[in-house]
Amino acid sequence: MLSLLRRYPSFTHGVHLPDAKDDTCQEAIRQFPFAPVLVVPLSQHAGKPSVPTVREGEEVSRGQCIAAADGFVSVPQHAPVTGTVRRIGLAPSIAGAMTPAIYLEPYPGSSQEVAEGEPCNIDQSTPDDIVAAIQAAGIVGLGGAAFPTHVKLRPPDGKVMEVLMINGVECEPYLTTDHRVMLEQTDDVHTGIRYLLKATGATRAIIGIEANKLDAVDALRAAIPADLPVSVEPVAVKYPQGAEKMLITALLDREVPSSGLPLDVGVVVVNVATTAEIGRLLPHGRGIQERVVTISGPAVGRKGNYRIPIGTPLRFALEQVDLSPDVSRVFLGGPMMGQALSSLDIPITKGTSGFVAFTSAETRASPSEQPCIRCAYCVDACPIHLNPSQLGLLAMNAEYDRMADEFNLMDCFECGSCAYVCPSHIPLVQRFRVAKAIVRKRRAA
Amino acid sequence: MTETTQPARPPVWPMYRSLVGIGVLCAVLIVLVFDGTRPIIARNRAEALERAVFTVLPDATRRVTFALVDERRFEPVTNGSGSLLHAGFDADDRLVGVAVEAGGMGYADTISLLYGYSPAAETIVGMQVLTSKETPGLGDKIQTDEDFLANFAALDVKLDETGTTLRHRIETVKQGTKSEPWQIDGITGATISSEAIGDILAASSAYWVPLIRRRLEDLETGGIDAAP
Amino acid sequence: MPLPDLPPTTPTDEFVKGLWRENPVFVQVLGMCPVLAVSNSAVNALAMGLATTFVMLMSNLLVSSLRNFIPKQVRIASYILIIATFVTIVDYVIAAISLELYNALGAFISLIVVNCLILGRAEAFASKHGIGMAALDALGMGIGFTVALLCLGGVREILGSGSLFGVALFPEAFQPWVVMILPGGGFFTLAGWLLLINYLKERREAASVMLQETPE
Amino acid sequence: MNGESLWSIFVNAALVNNFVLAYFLGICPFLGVSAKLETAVRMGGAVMFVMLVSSVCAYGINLVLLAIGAPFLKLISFIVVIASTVQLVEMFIKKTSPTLFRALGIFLPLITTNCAILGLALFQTNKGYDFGQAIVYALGAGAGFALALILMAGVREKLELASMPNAVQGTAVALLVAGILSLAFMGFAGLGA
Amino acid sequence: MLVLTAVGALGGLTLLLATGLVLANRRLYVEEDERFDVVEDMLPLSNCGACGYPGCRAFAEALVTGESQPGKCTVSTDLAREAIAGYLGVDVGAEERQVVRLACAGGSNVARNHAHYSGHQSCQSAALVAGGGKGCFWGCLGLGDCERVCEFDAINMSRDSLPVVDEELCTACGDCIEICPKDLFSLHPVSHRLWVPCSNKEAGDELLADCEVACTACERCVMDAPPGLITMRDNLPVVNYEGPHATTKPIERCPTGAIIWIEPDGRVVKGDAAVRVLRHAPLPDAPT
Amino acid sequence: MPEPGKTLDIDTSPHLKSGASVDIIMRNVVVALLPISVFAIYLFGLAALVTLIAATLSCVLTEHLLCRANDKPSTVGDWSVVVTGVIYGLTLPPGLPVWMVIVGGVTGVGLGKFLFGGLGYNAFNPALIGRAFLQAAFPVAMTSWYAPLAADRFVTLPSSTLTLPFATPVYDVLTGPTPLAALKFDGDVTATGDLLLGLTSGSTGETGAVLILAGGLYLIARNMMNWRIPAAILLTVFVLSWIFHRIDPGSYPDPVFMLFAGGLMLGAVFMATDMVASPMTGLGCALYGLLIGALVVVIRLWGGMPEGVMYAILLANAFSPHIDNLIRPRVYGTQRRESP
Ligand SMILES: Cc1cc2nc3c(=O)[nH]c(=O)nc-3n(C[C@H](O)[C@H](O)[C@H](O)COP(=O)(O)O)c2cc1C
Ligand SMILES: Cc1cc2nc3c(=O)[nH]c(=O)nc-3n(C[C@H](O)[C@H](O)[C@H](O)COP(=O)(O)O)c2cc1C
Ligand SMILES: Cc1cc2nc3c(=O)[nH]c(=O)nc-3n(C[C@H](O)[C@H](O)[C@H](O)COP(=O)(O)O)c2cc1C
Ligand SMILES: Cc1cc2nc3c(=O)[nH]c(=O)nc-3n(C[C@H](O)[C@H](O)[C@H](O)CO)c2cc1C
Ligand code: SF4
Ligand code: SF4
Ligand code: SF4
Ligand code: SF4
Ligand code: FES
Repeated sequence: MLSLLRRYPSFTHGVHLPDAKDDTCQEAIRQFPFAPVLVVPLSQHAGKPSVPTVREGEEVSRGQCIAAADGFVSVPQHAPVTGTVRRIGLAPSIAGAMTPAIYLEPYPGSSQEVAEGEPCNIDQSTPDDIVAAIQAAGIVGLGGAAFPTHVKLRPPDGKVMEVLMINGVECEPYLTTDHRVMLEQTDDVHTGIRYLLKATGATRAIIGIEANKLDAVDALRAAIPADLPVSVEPVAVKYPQGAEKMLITALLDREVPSSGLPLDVGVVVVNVATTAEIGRLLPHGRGIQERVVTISGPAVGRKGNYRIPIGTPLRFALEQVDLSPDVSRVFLGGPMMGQALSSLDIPITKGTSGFVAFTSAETRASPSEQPCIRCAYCVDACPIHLNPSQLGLLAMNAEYDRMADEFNLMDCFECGSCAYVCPSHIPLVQRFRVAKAIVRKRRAA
Repeated sequence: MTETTQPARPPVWPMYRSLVGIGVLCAVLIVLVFDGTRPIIARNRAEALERAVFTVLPDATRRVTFALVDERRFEPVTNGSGSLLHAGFDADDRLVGVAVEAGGMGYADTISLLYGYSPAAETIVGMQVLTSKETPGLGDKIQTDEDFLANFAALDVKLDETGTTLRHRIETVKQGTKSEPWQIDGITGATISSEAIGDILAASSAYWVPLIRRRLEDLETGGIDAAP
Repeated sequence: MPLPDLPPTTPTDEFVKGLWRENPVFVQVLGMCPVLAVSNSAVNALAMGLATTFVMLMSNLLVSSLRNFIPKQVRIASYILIIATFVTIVDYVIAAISLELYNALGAFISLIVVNCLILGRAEAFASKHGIGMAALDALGMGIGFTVALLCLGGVREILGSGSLFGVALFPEAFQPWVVMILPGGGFFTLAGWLLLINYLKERREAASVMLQETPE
Repeated sequence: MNGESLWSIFVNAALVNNFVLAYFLGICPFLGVSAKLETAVRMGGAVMFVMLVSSVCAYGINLVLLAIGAPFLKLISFIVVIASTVQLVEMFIKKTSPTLFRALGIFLPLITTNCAILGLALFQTNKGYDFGQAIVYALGAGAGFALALILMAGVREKLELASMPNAVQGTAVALLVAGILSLAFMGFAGLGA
Repeated sequence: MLVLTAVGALGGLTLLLATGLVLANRRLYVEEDERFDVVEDMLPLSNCGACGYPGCRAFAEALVTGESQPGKCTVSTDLAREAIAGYLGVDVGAEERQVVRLACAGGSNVARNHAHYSGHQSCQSAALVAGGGKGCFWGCLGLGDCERVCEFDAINMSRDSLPVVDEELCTACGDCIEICPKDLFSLHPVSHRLWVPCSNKEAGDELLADCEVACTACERCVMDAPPGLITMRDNLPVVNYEGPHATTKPIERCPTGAIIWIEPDGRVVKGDAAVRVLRHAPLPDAPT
Repeated sequence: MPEPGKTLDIDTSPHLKSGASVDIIMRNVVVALLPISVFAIYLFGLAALVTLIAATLSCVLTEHLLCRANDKPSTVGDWSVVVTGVIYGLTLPPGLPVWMVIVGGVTGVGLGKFLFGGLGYNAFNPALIGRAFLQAAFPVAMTSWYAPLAADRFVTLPSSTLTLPFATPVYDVLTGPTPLAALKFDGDVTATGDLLLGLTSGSTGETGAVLILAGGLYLIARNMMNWRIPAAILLTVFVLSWIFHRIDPGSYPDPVFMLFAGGLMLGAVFMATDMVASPMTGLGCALYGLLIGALVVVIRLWGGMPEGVMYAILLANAFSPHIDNLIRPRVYGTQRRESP
């Protein structure tokens, strides 16, 4: 019995979730139409916003760079559509704020040919060339954090990248983006790995995939080019297996030090969709101007995976898939870590891996919070081995500094496992987010 | 602010003067009170002891306190320390028994008690608990329970042939199961306390009874000599 | 050190404060050991209270009259000497009055020496005030202490033995609550009194807030 | 004169007749210094130390007083000698080891004039312990005090995060916990026999 | 005889004790300024930190050493401040008293929500979920974290779920500034009476759909004010308090009352042109 | 698309919840306790029934009324107080005067739970506080045991049950000692067969060891109980008493007797496992169980009382904050930390 459960490598703790992926994992990726107006935010990534290089009224062609990177930790933006710059102004963001964006109006008659750029030839490029090309392509982590990928590939002096780890775990329920990409863009993935290996100097690559996607494992294994040091490893189905720390632990039995980076254990983790995008774009010198998005959930009529131009307003996207009039909650990302959206007017950005919409039928009145009964479910769930119960009590008493100093609050990566299992329905993660925000505020002060 | 500018070197004479002065004053006060109360307290103590001795030796009317000297011989004392015995005499100056203090661990804390031994009957003829911290209403039945106290009206402590050991060691049995004269009928609900009494008596009698029997004449004669 | 805005006090004030506002047991929570240890019956509580009051009164008087004679460096040592003297005296006097009472109170008579309350009064009050005030303070505190002890002793004796001052209150069949005479009962009873007092205070504060708010 | 075995003296002093929970000695520091675990641990150490010192002092004084025939000075000499010895020790520690002073020393003045310390001195004399027994008695009493203090501090730290009714907070809850601990310690009854 | 023994014994004991104390006092006398204790006793002992020191004791030491002035303690009464100053023989050094001001007026009666937040009822939590769902991203979420954090009861939520600061009770301790996830509080000397209770960085009349009292960045206040007093930054008027600023001129033509005058008694004066909202029912949520 | 004018709901992630909830857990505990309760009623008849009902009702009503008196919503809906009440009832001697049962229930829930802040904040097991209070207050009544399977147990109540409030109970039927008391005070060893079948006198719910284990296994299977605690307790008791029995079979009872006599099973399975008052980590729970087991053996073998499970658990409750302090899981990515 134990050996059955232990068949695939994993980490300790974590939770088992209903995965709800069947609705979309069989659906091939479909191309999306253009919305009447596309809104390209200048800040779709961690780091400095990019700077517009176009003026209002200017005509742009699809794939053209319309905003340049502002420094190293920043990426350029590319026009998702051939059309006119309607205006450059504020647009609502996922966080609820208004941030600067470029509004584009597509030409109805255009062929929407993607402009070809300067290809990055892998054999003639130095690692630095590849890093520059990745930045020029505007590539950020497509796994959700939207961290500029090229920054990760540049190790500080003295650090060696030994293993390139490709994250194809996709442990969030409902989402199947990475699954489809792995099935349909197998070669892009391997090409991307080739670029990344060269850029980082890593000696081998491991693709980690949850064991509920064995078809992707087979597909990727079958397509491994002979000269590429890649292995494809299935890992146990458990949340949050996809977090880079957990994946590294599962596959290499190494622990990323507290407040450290994967780099500290010689690893760089890149999401599989990011890798595929590198493999797809770099040979053509193109920039990222669309991405694969899962749209799923009980409130969605035509669930599936769609290749959607960046900047497509969510409202338009949802209209295309028959959103139920009874929709009550829409999340960006999966239901475990995804953000609830307050407005459907936000544009789809590079970090968007999926949308899940619930109707009011699933939105039963959230059960009222009760005191912690110290059942230790959360302790047994936390993949970081924190004590969420104690942290929750401290948070309730506003003892934020103690949380950080004595109970490793800052190591919490907000996976939500604790809140998921808590029988007292304590909003643990939410308290930790608040606490972390205040601790950061205090430490900055 | 006078204190803030205090010299680093405190005055010496006032310190001696006040401390020693107060010390002497206190000494005088204490001694006065001590001297005043001493006879009263001593009388109180003696009365209490007397009452206890006469309780455990019902026939006694007069008490003489003896001490064991050199582990061999009993000598009358007025206020000694060490192992003390109180011999009780009746109106005719005949020795009616010996009251012995004994102690040991009870349920809550040490129990100290006094018991009367009658050399003539070779039995214990009375027992009184002097101090105990046993639970009120429970363990303190060893002081209040009539049935329990009745055990000590005649508790067999006969010596065997050798004259150095008791024929039967005193023991406490479950309430209502006493069948032998050397047994104590225990108290249900205060088993521990009542067993403690039995153990204290057993240990003490095993030590004292042979001694007393051997040196009975010390007590009998000494008593008359020491009579005021 | 005279504080500039110390409110002026009256003799009545000094006397009354110990009874309620600064009650040593219920408010300051000082001198807890004898309070808990000898409050298992009302008689013991009363005797202890009176003994403590006496020691406090006498030591306050002596400290106050000697206050200009004792240098700061030997203050505490002198106070301890004085207090220990009066405690020794009380010890002998009680033994002379009644051996039974003396045995019941046990070591706690001697332990009055280290009752935090008495040293505290000598240090905080008697050493700074005249004889009259010091006496009133000691009396007030002492009576407050005694009353508090009686409150505890009363409850514990009534429940624990079914009597008050040794007089049986209930029919023969009454089942005593042994726990009340045990240490645990002491803690619980004191906690209960504190709870009651806190609760009443809270109620009064709530009521006064209501009064302030209603005119609006 | 007192024939109790050392083991039984220790167990009785530490558990069965715990100074705080059964004898009500040292309640003020018990309530005062048990809110934080760290201070409780250090205080516990300090108490054990002072108990040892005062046990030795009391043993010596008692011999002297018996020799000069002045038993009525017992109380006053105990308290004065113990208090001043501890104060000297405190000053000595302060001078020689600032670390130790910060860990334990600051509690010493708090403990010197405290029921538990004087109680220990009085009880050991009343029970007529010899020197070895007295030392073990002091160790047991100190260990029991420290144990009670530490248990109390743990519970109180836990309760600090609880949402108690206002009226309970502070001393009242400390007393409740002490009462419960005292009930629990009754389980040790009879162990020292 | 007994008396002699006793006097001898106790006399000897006290002699010894006195000698010990004398020696100890000589060897180990530590000069610590007694005024620390006295001044600490005179402080309110609320350890609020408004004086900039970690607790009242530290502040007392700073006062004694002349590092700080009694006036820095905002909690104390004037009487007590003067008493400390008198005791130490220094100047009160009173700074002008500071209070917190709230840069938002969008109560539930004038500002709309776009989405319904249903989680843990705290502004800080809500702010982390899509900004809290308020139409105006910058505006007050009205869940009262500031009211709860204020130890001095200086903040009360109005019936429109907007915090109201009682300037008398506010000690400028800064707790509300730290807690507010929208950074709406800031410290100001009480004499700053011209105030912009809005933080919306957008411009234009469309804003009014989300908040009827928003600053639309029409710049009338800039025009009406003496030159240099008000400038626009991020579509909001910024008052230059360095120069003279005691004028109600700028508020007169503000169409929404997004710039106001605060009377010494705390009463808010809006310009005649400002909309008067008499409604007290919350506005219904509305998506835009 | 959403109907016009409809707004979205927003809430924090995670947006999924496992089905667990406090009331479900507590209801399951009640279910696990049912077989024992039924067996107790079979053994002791009406006396057990009345005790259980009075215990449960007094606990539930106390909580309800206290919440009401303090203007809080009543918390009886989370069922935790029902668990407390039933367990409390199971620990009492059948035939305990009803008024005493009520006193203990009010104390347990009022003092042991409510004053500490209610569910989740009680540092000690409330049911045991009620029982410990009664044991200290009425030691005689709490150690008077009826023999099981009395012929008329389903038709008459023992005279003690309905004693007038505040009066001393009178026992008309002969009471018999529990196996542990029989051993400690009389040196009688109870037959192992009777022990295993539970046909002995004792607290209402402590005798049916097999049913207790079954209830525990049910909860463990449903992940509602930490199996380490009972396992550690029972193992410790078994090993320690086996060692002593080997050393001196004359004075120390055999390990099977130690496991099945007295309240050990009930305590180990249902009371030591009260999550509120026990440690949170696996290792912590093992240590906690070890402590309880060791205390039980020490008190039983050398203490003044025949039984020590209640005291052992209460003492271990007081230790559990320290266990949690000392034994913390090593946080991912940190060095093994020194205990503070
Ligand atoms: C300042 C900074 C520097 C970073 N440097 C690196 C890096 O050198 N190597 C790397 O793998 N990731 C780097 N990251 C990205 C993080 O490792 C990680 O990918 C990102 O925080 C999101 O991870 P998550 O989605 O697992 O939370 C960096 C992040 C920040 C904020
Ligand atoms: C709780 C948690 C779960 C995550 N799950 C996934 C996942 O399923 N798939 C994934 O690619 N990244 C996941 N991530 C992000 C990874 O940690 C890591 O940032 C990412 O794989 C880096 O690749 P990228 O920068 O290309 O996105 C997760 C992060 C966290 C904190
Ligand atoms: C609070 C309390 C106090 C007790 N006090 C005593 C006591 O003073 N003396 C005693 O022998 N047993 C005492 N016991 C122990 C029990 O009553 C014990 O079960 C009894 O001695 C043996 O019971 P049995 O004689 O009915 O078999 C006490 C128990 C408790 C809970
Ligand atoms: C496995 C388990 C055992 C429990 N045991 C007890 C118990 O012994 N005593 C008790 O009062 N409550 C018990 N409870 C219920 C609950 O935890 C208790 O009401 C809380 O201690 C009250 O805050 C138990 C609950 C569970 C899940
Ligand atoms: S949200 Fe934080 S505390 Fe909770 S399980 Fe995840 S990492 Fe642990
Ligand atoms: S899961 Fe919830 S109830 Fe259980 S210990 Fe954690 S916070 Fe407490
Ligand atoms: S001012 Fe800030 S903290 Fe106060 S209610 Fe508004 S958002 Fe919340
Ligand atoms: S617009 Fe201004 S006043 Fe209105 S809610 Fe936003 S910040 Fe507040
Ligand atoms: S009275 Fe004992 S310590 Fe205070």
